[in-house]
Amino acid sequence: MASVHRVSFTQRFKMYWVRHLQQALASLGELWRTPLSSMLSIAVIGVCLSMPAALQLAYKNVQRLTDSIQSNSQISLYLQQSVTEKEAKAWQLELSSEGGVADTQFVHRDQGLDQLQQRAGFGSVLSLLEDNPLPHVIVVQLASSWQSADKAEQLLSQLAQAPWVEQAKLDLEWLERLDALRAMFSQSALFLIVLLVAAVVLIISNTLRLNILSRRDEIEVMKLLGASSRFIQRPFLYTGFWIGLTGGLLAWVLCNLMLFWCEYALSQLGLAFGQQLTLLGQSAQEFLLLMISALGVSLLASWWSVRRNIRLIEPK
Amino acid sequence: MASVHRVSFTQRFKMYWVRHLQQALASLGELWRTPLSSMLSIAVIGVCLSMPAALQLAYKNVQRLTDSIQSNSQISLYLQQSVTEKEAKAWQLELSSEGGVADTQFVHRDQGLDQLQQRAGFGSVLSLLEDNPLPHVIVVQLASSWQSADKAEQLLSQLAQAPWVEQAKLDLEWLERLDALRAMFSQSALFLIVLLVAAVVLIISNTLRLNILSRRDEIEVMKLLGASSRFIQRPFLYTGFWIGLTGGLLAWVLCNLMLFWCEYALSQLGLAFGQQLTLLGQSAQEFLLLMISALGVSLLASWWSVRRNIRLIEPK
Amino acid sequence: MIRFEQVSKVYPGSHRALQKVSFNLEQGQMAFLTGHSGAGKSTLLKLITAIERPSDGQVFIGNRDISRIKASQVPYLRRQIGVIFQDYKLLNDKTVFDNVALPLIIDGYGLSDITKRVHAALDKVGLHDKARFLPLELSGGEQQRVGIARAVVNKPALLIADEPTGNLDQELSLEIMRLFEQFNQVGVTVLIASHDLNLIQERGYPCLVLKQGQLAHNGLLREQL
Amino acid sequence: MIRFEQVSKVYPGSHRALQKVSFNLEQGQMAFLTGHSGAGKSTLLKLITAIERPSDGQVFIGNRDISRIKASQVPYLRRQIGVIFQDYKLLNDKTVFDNVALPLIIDGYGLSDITKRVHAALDKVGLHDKARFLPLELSGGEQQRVGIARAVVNKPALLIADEPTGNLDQELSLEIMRLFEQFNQVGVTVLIASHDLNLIQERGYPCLVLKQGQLAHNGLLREQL
Ligand SMILES: Nc1ncnc2c1ncn2[C@@H]1O[C@H](COP(=O)(O)OP(=O)(O)OP(=O)(O)O)[C@@H](O)[C@H]1O
Ligand SMILES: Nc1ncnc2c1ncn2[C@@H]1O[C@H](COP(=O)(O)OP(=O)(O)OP(=O)(O)O)[C@@H](O)[C@H]1O
Ligand SMILES: [Mg+2]
Ligand SMILES: [Mg+2]
Repeated sequence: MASVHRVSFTQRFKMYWVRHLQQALASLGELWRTPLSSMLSIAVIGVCLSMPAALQLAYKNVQRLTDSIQSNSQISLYLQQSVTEKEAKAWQLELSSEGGVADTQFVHRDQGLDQLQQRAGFGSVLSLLEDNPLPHVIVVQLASSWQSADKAEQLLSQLAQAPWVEQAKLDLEWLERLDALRAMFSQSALFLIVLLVAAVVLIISNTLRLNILSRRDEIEVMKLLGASSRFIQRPFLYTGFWIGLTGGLLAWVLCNLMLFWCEYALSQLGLAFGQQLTLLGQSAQEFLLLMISALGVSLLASWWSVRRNIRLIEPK
Repeated sequence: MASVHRVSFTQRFKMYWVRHLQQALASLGELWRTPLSSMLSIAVIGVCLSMPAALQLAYKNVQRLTDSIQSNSQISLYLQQSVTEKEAKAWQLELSSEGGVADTQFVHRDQGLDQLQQRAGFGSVLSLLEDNPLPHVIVVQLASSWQSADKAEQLLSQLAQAPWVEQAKLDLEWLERLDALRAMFSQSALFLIVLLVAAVVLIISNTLRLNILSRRDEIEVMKLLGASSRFIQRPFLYTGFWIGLTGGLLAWVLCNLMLFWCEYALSQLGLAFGQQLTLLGQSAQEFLLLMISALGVSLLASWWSVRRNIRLIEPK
Repeated sequence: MIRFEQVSKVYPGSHRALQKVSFNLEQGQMAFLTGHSGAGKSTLLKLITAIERPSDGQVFIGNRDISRIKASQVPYLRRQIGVIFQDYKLLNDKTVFDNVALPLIIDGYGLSDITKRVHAALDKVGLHDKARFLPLELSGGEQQRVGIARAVVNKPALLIADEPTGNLDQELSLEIMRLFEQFNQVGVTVLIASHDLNLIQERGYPCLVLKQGQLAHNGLLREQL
Repeated sequence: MIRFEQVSKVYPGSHRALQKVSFNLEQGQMAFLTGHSGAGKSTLLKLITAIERPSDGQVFIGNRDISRIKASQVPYLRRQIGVIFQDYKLLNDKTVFDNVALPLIIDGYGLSDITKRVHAALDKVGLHDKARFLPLELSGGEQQRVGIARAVVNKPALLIADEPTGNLDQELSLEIMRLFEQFNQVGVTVLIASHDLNLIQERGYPCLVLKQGQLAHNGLLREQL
């Protein structure tokens, strides 16, 4: 059976792409025509996507912070009172080459007293002392590979056995607390990210579902006129694409606003603490990752929802 | 002009309420028939409402924490070395009756040394001392009305002038930092709450808009058959009511889950810090407030959206 | 009952759909409205139910000028008129029963009343056994009859029908006409738009003939089309 | 072109809408399909366009058995058939032009081709000046003619019409019939469901008569109803 006139293949191929472009622009126009509803979807998706991005940034910054704290984690060796400065410095040299030791620092007993005096409330008290009661101290900086709680403790007990050492101290609790905090943070962040991505999927697929339902008649007629499912699906997929794209961009903007706000807040806090804190921003790769995942998630969600819902509409 | 048969007024009145009930149940059934979409709206609204509730809880807990810290804010008076225990205790009595002073505590110099020894790293060092270099200390607890930074400072300088006092110390910076933190927290919380409530309004009104659009034909026919706008609006308003109610309940559940999680996290952290922390939960009034605002916001949003969108649908 | 006085209707961006149409239909009368496709029949009927407002002139329904009726009054007007629409306007997700019950529900009838009246109306159009069907499960003619049942279930004082037999075969058309006549006999005013000249000419009812928006004839029809 | 072999159709929860219907319509033939309301006319046409599947028997369109056609093949089948629906099935938010252009867009025609063909089709049904209107701004008969224009714009080899003149007056009906005859003369197979016996009897075309789902007559019609 053949129709009276048919379209040539090249014509059909050309028109395929023309239609693609038309449908892409039309679905953009459609979003534009119902600004409230589309802005809402985009806003919700932007907010939902900005959270994982913000969490990732936060994680990055916390990581850096804990790294810098951990890389500051050190063992203080309080030497015997009898140890002279010379002996101490000689031993310091020896120590430097030992495994797990990144750096060593010699603190003279007088320097130690100065530091102690600067601590709150002791200044005037300690200045009343005639003799310096403090010993020399060697501060051992741990190598980065030795900064886990176990390994640090191992090194500690090893160093404590040295004959020069009166007492060896490691702020181990801090390490443990930090590890606990970090694990908790990354766990809850992961949980939140999974939740939020699920929300994005649900919201996009629901938006498209309602979109499809409100154009039920049109889809029915298109099917009656012989439009293939793919042809009918395309405008909705483009809608999903645009929502994903703009939602991703919005997420990026929001994320940077949050960063900006946090930096301001930190700078205010920093003033009170007399310290200057800066934050790491989003790298180009991370921006790209955000956009790709926004698009990927929204296209997948759209595809799933559109296929499912268009299949349900059958002409009667 | 009169119809051939008309309905009596009492009949009409009775049926008015019967219809009300029917429409309320029907719109609940409607939500049940499209579980995905309604669960989604409810979930989004629940999440959005849970945040302000959680923030309020957090604020309450932070408030309590800062209160307890502030109420612990104290001035330490380091007495002259020459002051004896007896003299000091006499003066302590005098101080107690002074304005701005809530409580005083005498710390013996030996007690002070013990405390100092417990601080990290000084234990063994100070035990080497022959003489206790520390003076007696009187700790002055500030009255709650004197705990602002200005007033505390005023009291400090006043006490510092006393002849027995070698040095007076107030941890003023802490107070300032806490104030800054608290202001920042409440500011951003307010901002977030406004944003989230706006999101709830938008989401509910959009949900109802799409709901109305997908029943456009039905509304048109109802109008043609002489249904009043109020009659047509009612099922949608009930939908808004149910969404608000369930969304509010969900928010409450989520809020308590968060509280539970935070308590667990704090208890874990507390283990590391060797302290036991508890959190304040939601009071019955706060639960009621949450439900009322959830219902209020959703009913207002529904009413606005429904009126606006139903008016736009006119039979042709 | 229905009185048009120099009524014109101009749709935006269109020519005049109705031009200075005047006529009077007494209470309890029955009349036909005919004319070519696009002559303005549906427009005239839409003016009666306030779906459209006249651009000029006045429309009286039962001595009340509805040409500038307030929007809040429109529902009360419509509840007193039974309308059969050219495109049925049934709710596709409600059963035939629920569709026919709609005007009664809107008017606040009791449940037992509703059941009784709906079944009576469905009986009259021969669809008693289809009460539990959805409109899309019915044939075109059956859907049209559901629309007719819905229009008469409320026993309105005024019945308006737009092409009520367009999808019905001759036998059924005659039956429906007889139904309208029965209503007319108990005092209901009936106005029927139709292009089915056979149906109109056989009966002795007056006929309004529209030609391009103008009233070309008002009275008995004897082959003047 | 169309061949039914012992086709039955039972709708779920309903009696048999079609019972063992067999007939054959040669390529290039024109035929009518008639019967009472609910006799199964629309059902028969829905089987041809695979909107419904037969419960039993086989339906051949151009030597191809479509009774168990794959869902992915249905669009290609439908693109080769021009269908006029009983309830028009126009898109109310698209202009008349866009409605008529739809089959061409789906078939991948070029833009200039589309413009040319759509205007030609609208010309044929006398709606050239309504191209920019929305369907709801047209009278019932005009909407029906838009549906006819859309069905023929694609110049399909098979044309199927369900009650194409239900809302048209006699003159317009005759004109549309002449249009169908023109198509038939250039080789298009045409099948028209109608209850308008006047229209059918005047012409010398074969007629399928359905009675409660059964084929009661197949051939020329001479007052046997
Ligand atoms: N909403 C509208 N906007 C613009 N023009 C309209 C509108 N409704 C109808 N028209 C035009 O007004 C004229 C009269 O339309 P109407 O529906 O009254 O005709 P009719 O007599 O009912 O025809 P039919 O028998 O085909 O139903 C037509 O030309 C139509 O195109
Ligand atoms: N989807 C469906 N589900 C159940 N029953 C149906 C369905 N469609 C049609 N029917 C029934 O099948 C019978 C035949 O319907 P069909 O639409 O084929 O009639 P028709 O000959 O086109 O009538 P008309 O002239 O009134 O349009 C009717 O009794 C109808 O109620
Ligand atoms: Mg009309
Ligand atoms: Mg039919």
